[in-house]
Amino acid sequence: MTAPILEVKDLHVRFPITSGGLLGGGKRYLHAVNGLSFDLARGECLSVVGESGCGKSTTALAIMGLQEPTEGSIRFHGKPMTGPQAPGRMARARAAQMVFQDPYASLNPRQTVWQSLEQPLRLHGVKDKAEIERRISAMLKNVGLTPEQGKRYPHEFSGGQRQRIGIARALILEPEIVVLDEPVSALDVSIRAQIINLLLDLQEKFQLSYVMISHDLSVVEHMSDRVVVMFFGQIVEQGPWQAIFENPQHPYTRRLIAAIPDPDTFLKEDTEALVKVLPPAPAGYRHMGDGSVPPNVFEPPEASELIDIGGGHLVRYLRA
Amino acid sequence: MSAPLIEIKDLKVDVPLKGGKAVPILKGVSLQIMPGETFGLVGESGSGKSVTSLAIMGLLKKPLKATGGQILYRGEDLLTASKKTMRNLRGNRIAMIFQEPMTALNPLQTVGRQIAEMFVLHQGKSWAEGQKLAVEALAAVKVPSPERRAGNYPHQMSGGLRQRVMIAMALACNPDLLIADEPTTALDVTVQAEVLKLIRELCAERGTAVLFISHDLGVIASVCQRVGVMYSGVLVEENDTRALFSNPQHTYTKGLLGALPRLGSRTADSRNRLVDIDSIIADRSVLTQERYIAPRITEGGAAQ
Amino acid sequence: ETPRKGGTFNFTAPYGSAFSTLDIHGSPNIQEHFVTYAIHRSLYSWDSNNNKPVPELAEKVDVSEDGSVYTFHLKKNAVFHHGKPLTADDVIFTYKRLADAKNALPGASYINIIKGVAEFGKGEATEIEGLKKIDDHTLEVTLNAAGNPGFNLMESTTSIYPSDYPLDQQAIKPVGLGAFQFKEHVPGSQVVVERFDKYYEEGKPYLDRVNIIVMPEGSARDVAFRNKEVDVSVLGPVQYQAYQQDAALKDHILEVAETFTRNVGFNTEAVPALADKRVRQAINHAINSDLIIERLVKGKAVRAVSWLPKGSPAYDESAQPYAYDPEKAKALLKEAGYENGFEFEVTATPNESWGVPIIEAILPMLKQVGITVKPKPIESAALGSTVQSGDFQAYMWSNLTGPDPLTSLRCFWSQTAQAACNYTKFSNAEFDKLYEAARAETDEAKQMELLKQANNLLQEEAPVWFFNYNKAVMAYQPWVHGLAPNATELALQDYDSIWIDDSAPASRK
Amino acid sequence: MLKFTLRRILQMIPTLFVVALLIFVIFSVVPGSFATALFSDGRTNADPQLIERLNREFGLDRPLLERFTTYIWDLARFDLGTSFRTRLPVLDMLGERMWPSLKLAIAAMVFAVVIGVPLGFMAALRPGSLFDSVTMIGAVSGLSLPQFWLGLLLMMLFALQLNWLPSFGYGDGSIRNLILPAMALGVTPLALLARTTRAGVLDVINSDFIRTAHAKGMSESAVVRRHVARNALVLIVTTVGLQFGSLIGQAVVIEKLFAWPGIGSLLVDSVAIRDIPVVQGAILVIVLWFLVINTAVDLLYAAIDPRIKQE
Amino acid sequence: MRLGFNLWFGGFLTVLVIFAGLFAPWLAPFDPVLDANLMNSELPPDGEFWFGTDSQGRDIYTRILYGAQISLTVGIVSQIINSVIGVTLGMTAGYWGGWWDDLVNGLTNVMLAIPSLIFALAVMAVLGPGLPSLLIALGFTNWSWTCRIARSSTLSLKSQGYIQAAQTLGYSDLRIMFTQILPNMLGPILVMATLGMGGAVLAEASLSFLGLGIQPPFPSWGSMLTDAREMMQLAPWAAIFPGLAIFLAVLGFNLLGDGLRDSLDPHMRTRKL
Ligand SMILES: Nc1ncnc2c1ncn2[C@@H]1O[C@H](COP(=O)(O)OP(=O)(O)OP(=O)(O)O)[C@@H](O)[C@H]1O
Ligand SMILES: Nc1ncnc2c1ncn2[C@@H]1O[C@H](COP(=O)(O)OP(=O)(O)OP(=O)(O)O)[C@@H](O)[C@H]1O
Ligand SMILES: [Mg+2]
Ligand SMILES: [Mg+2]
Repeated sequence: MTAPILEVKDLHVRFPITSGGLLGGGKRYLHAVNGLSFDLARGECLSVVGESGCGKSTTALAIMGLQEPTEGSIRFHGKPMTGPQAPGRMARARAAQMVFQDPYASLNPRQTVWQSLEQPLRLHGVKDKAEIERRISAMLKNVGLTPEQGKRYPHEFSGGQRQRIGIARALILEPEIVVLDEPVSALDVSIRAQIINLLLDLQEKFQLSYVMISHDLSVVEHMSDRVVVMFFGQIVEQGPWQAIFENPQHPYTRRLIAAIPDPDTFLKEDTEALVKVLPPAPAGYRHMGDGSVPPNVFEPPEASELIDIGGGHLVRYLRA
Repeated sequence: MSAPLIEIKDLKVDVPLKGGKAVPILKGVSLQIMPGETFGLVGESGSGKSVTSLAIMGLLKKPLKATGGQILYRGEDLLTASKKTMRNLRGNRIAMIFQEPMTALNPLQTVGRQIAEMFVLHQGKSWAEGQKLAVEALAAVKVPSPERRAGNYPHQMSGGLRQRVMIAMALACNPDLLIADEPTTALDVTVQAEVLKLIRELCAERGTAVLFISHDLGVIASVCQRVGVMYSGVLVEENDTRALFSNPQHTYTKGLLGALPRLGSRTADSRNRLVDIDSIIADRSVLTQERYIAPRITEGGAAQ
Repeated sequence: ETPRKGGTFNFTAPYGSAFSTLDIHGSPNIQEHFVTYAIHRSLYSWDSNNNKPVPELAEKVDVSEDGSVYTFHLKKNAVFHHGKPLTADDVIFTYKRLADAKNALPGASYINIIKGVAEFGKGEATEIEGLKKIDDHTLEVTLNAAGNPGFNLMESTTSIYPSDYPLDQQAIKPVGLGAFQFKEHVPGSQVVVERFDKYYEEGKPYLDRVNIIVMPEGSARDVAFRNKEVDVSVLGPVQYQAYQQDAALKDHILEVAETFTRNVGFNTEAVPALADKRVRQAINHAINSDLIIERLVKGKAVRAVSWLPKGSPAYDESAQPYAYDPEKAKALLKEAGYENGFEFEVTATPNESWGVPIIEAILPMLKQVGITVKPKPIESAALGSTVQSGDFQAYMWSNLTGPDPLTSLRCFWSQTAQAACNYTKFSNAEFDKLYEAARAETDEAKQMELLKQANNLLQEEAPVWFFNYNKAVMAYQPWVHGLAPNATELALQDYDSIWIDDSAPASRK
Repeated sequence: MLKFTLRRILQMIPTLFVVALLIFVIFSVVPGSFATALFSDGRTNADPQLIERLNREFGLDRPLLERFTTYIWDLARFDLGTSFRTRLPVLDMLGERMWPSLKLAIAAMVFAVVIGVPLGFMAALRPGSLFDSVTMIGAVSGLSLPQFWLGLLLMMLFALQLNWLPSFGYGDGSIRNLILPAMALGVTPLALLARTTRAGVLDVINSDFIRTAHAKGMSESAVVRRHVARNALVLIVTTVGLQFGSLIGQAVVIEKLFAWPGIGSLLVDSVAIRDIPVVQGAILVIVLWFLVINTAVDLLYAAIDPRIKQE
Repeated sequence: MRLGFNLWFGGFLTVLVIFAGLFAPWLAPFDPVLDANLMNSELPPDGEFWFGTDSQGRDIYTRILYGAQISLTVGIVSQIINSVIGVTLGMTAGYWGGWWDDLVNGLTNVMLAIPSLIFALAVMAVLGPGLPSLLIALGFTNWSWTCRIARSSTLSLKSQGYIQAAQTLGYSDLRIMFTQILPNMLGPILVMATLGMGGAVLAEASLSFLGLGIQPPFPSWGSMLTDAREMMQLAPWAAIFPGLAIFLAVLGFNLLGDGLRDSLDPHMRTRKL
């Protein structure tokens, strides 16, 4: 196996919350991400799933350098991306780019599509007019837009088209990693399919590595090579997609999968069968809760271990 | 053979413009909901699902105007009914829950009081009695420690709990019809599953018919007996849920189903490409011409 | 006609929106002195009819040969409102309070003509050397130099306080020797005083009660006066004009030329052109002062001739003001080499009678002879310090020029500092000679003659543009009698001489 | 709640401190001093010795830092110093002026609330109607009126022409004297209230929970009574509070015009004669008033809106 | 419908004021300063003096036309200063957060606590009357609302995808602020500035009234009104016309501001004015 291009090690993010106390004294910390570790290989799509508020976006922002981690390291090709040796924004920009959830908020309403693509190129030293022209046209074609449409402003596009523009912008600097934060959850079902297809096509075409954040397990199953299930800032289960979907071990993962309103599941009428039989925990360990009780986010989580149950399939257990 | 609870006949809703012209929003929608039946309405954003539901409630706001057709509730046309009649129906016989449980509740009143209001309004109960009944209603939607929760303000509750409060409120007077407009879109998947289950069970228990609106086919499949697909103000296909999912007729429905990544459909080495409607049909405008309304199969087996 | 006894007199206090204090030693403002005149008495008082200070609290005053020692035989029947009779101790007590530098009271500058005040003030002496109590009713006052102390010791800020009454109470419930005793103070509204039965002047006062009502806004006074709610009203220019045209009002107007000279002083150093006497004369000729007085000041002023005002003992009745003569002005400018004009700024406050509006009016007039004037507005509070520091090209001000002509003309003596009152840094050998001679002269008539010459010389030299002397105007209701034309400040009236007749409204009788 | 209150009160201290510092700095560089201002009316001839003495007496000759520390130290003990002019404690002088100021502010606010809120409410219930348009044009006109011009016009009409009301002054403190200045001062908050009330009510009317209320089958009037009014109150209370808090400061011009013996006219008069302790005291009182009212509004807000109490 | 009215009527009034100010030398029958003839003082309106004359015998109509220049200068310049200060502080505070944000917030709170008229009064007392002082006094004391709006706009824009995208694309903070954030909050800032212009014109009048206005003899509406106060009864026209001019100009700015707000962002709340 080749060396991973992105390594996240023991990532912690805590947000100071000011409340209580006279003069707003007493500070509490919200533990958003607690000791996250994973890596990403070239050309791979790694999905991070989990419920709202479990720290998915925070992780994404940390990878993008938009959120300084409280602890831990993020390495790109073995070089640190965080801490004192972190590269500047410019260098980071060529390593990783991001596609955002809300296609309406992710484009500057006062810039034409062309401008949004041209500015980063110029910023990164592409000065030649013809070259800029060529690269933008090619990129627009790649995402299924015409170069003529580039002269328009974002409000003249539909949600799906905007998401395409967002993708074009993410790819214009030819990054190796693209972080997708819920790239399709704001889109209509029919348009969702187009974007998913497009993302898969582009991944193949440019050998991109994706970190995809989503709470929609059916999309995750469709797109990812490996899946990370997060609960309350922690990875509770991680593994190749088949392992996760066909052989979920953690009660929370099972709960998530059972909750997917998949037409087929309901039409087959064997709902919730999955949840019932839980394979026993390894000796000396016990299962964690299934996530139906919300944890206290102001305390660090209970000590637990991530155990490899074979084939890169990791599951978190509490010590018995 | 029972009569439909609600029968919408050729409903037209427009936004009138200056100079006599109008933008059509609903272009002649017809559908029927039987007593106790759960009817799903799917369709992309802006297709007119919410407008249809608001028309039933008589809550169409300013620019929107019902310009044709009928909405018959037990034979009475709601479009021409008096304000008083509508007030007595609303909440009492036809109740509604909305998409955003965060904003659909009055932030300044306890949820108990907001539920109690239903009993005060429609059953002539006093506020004190109403409060008691509200606690019961909360218990009915499986809110833990309902007495305490009744005294909570909406902001003190999670999204799922709030949506339960909405359901408790809607079902307070045992309505004949519950209109649920995307009741779970704002919720997490696991919470969504619980709320859907609740709606399903409570309505089955009480024999309440449901008009369930969603753009999520999975959700529709999990609660509805019959599904209507809307596209651009037109009901383009209607069928029993099973039939619709297994054998879609309309191009748009086909596209919709094909676009959905289905759990378990991916095999170890390949994934089937999702269907892109635009690749099936070049000119979307013809979609509104096509219509497939399957006949209802009643218990007797006879087509209606 | 014999004065009628009794009644209430509604007086208006026009110079502020409140009485800032009732401890009269603390305030140099006229506004508070309206209260003083009812409640307090100083050693001297101003005789409005004869334009001179006269002893008030003394039956008799003996003056030493050299004119520097005054012996006051205090009135034996003068009694403070709280019952204590006046003694020499009260005068000493009062003056010591004023003299104490720590108190920094404005009255201090008036009593420092008394020997030893400076030393006492600095704390170098425990007593004021020049004050000697002979007995309870006899006080010997030694001055630093010969001269009439009346001008100084008549000031309200030197009112005599009782020595046995707590000073902090004077601001709340003042006690004095006046004809009226304090009744109540409604802050921002009015002070009420009532007849004091043990007042030392036989038969006075006539009135039972005086309400001194705060009314700073001219229009407010106007309304109240026309509604017969108040008995007197100090008139501004606009009202003066209106009242003169009103048949019902025009017969009850009291006017007097006050001892203020409005002028524009020139800085001969900052603007070279102004150093030339001919230019300054040209300015005086180029401005149609009479027109401005008529139109802007609505006739409520008397055309100024020179520095000393009408009513000053040294005023020259025969002198004529500068004639309005633009041609002559042009000729003078040409002679001085400024036919192409020049430019200067006039620092002025917003005051309607001696501020920016006047400068705006002279602006087109001077433009006609080629001089460009620019008004430079300044807040009233900053005018004094600006002028004293010489930081101006020209300034407009209204200066007190009476009642003592010697004091007034001192302001043009070259030895007087700019910060004191020689604002234009006037220096003229001839003037100095006249002034010094006058100062040394003990014969009053001769002294006045010298001062007259000096004043005429000033007119010729024109260190300022002589604009006007303020004309104070007070309207009074027909039933009011006993008002006097006080040239130091018309609105300061001896309430004890005022009486009202039967035609007064019922509420007032 | 108590803790919340206490915290809000403590939070005012730094603001007050900075305000105190700011006005101290501003008025230590202002040209002219009380002593020189005394002689500016030309009625008294300037006496450099007296000026010096006065300055020494007032401590104006001491170093700035020393003056500031004494000033702050005195402030901390609620001692605002002594007026240069009257030699009375500033606190007493302000105390005297407080009631007229409050009276004027209250009257103006009552005028504004009694007329502005119903107008705004009715306009919001009929958006786009003639009534709405007229009210809103009236409101924007009210905001565009120079207050003292309005005061002048009111004076001309009601005092000079019709002779119904006294044109100036505090009089004996009767309502008659209060009416005109209160109207002139109240017009701005009135217009503002009409606008914010309308906006607030419209906001509430268009919110989801009102749709819920309609879906419950409530009558229009019941919806307005039970749901719209209380929720709109939050915004109205805020606006009323903010306006009331700043009204004393805004009243300066009206107080001067109507010769009203309030804090504002005291402030302007004191600035004019450089009676700095009074100026500082008056500004601090005005600021304190603003802060206290704002805090009170926040507390009230918390009482009305359960969402606030939490934090 | 009303939206349109606000915009066009406000625009019309504003253009009228601008027109009057720009073309005063051609429109005015007299010189505003030098054509003063005391013989003509306080004449009522007639064919020669349309709005009558003031106490100095100057044509009020002429002076109102020229006064528009002052009002416009005061309105525009003071609002430019306010906007620059407010936007700079608010945008940087919102963007960087941290201690800088706390500092700016504290400062804003202080500025809000001191009524701006009183603050301006104090500044004018220090600087002395005159146009430059007035511009400073009004320009440096009214930025707090702009600052708050800039800050809250920045905060909400900051979480927008395109700002984050710009960061990930390597834009520097300043570049983001100036090319991404600033253009997108110009709308509300412009609205604030337009409404602020009206406020500045009113404040100028108030300060004139308190004796701290514009440098005479050049006319400002506020000082004309103040001068006229003394002759209310004899020459009411001298008070009515300048007051009307102020009213209409401020109304113009306010309507324009409202109209802009309605058309730029129908949801922007009624804030200060
Ligand atoms: N800037 C911040 N300051 C304080 N708390 C924050 C901040 N950003 C995120 N959080 C908190 O951190 C936790 C994780 O947030 P995050 O946005 O990463 O969740 P998420 O998994 O992306 O959720 P969603 O699916 O709703 O987007 C949440 O509880 C959130 O409230
Ligand atoms: N108040 C309104 N004024 C004008 N047009 C409206 C209004 N409300 C809805 N519409 C239009 O009516 C159409 C149908 O809207 P509707 O809300 O019913 O869609 P929907 O199917 O519920 O969509 P979504 O899934 O986004 O809720 C849309 O095109 C919408 O733009
Ligand atoms: Mg997220
Ligand atoms: Mg909808």
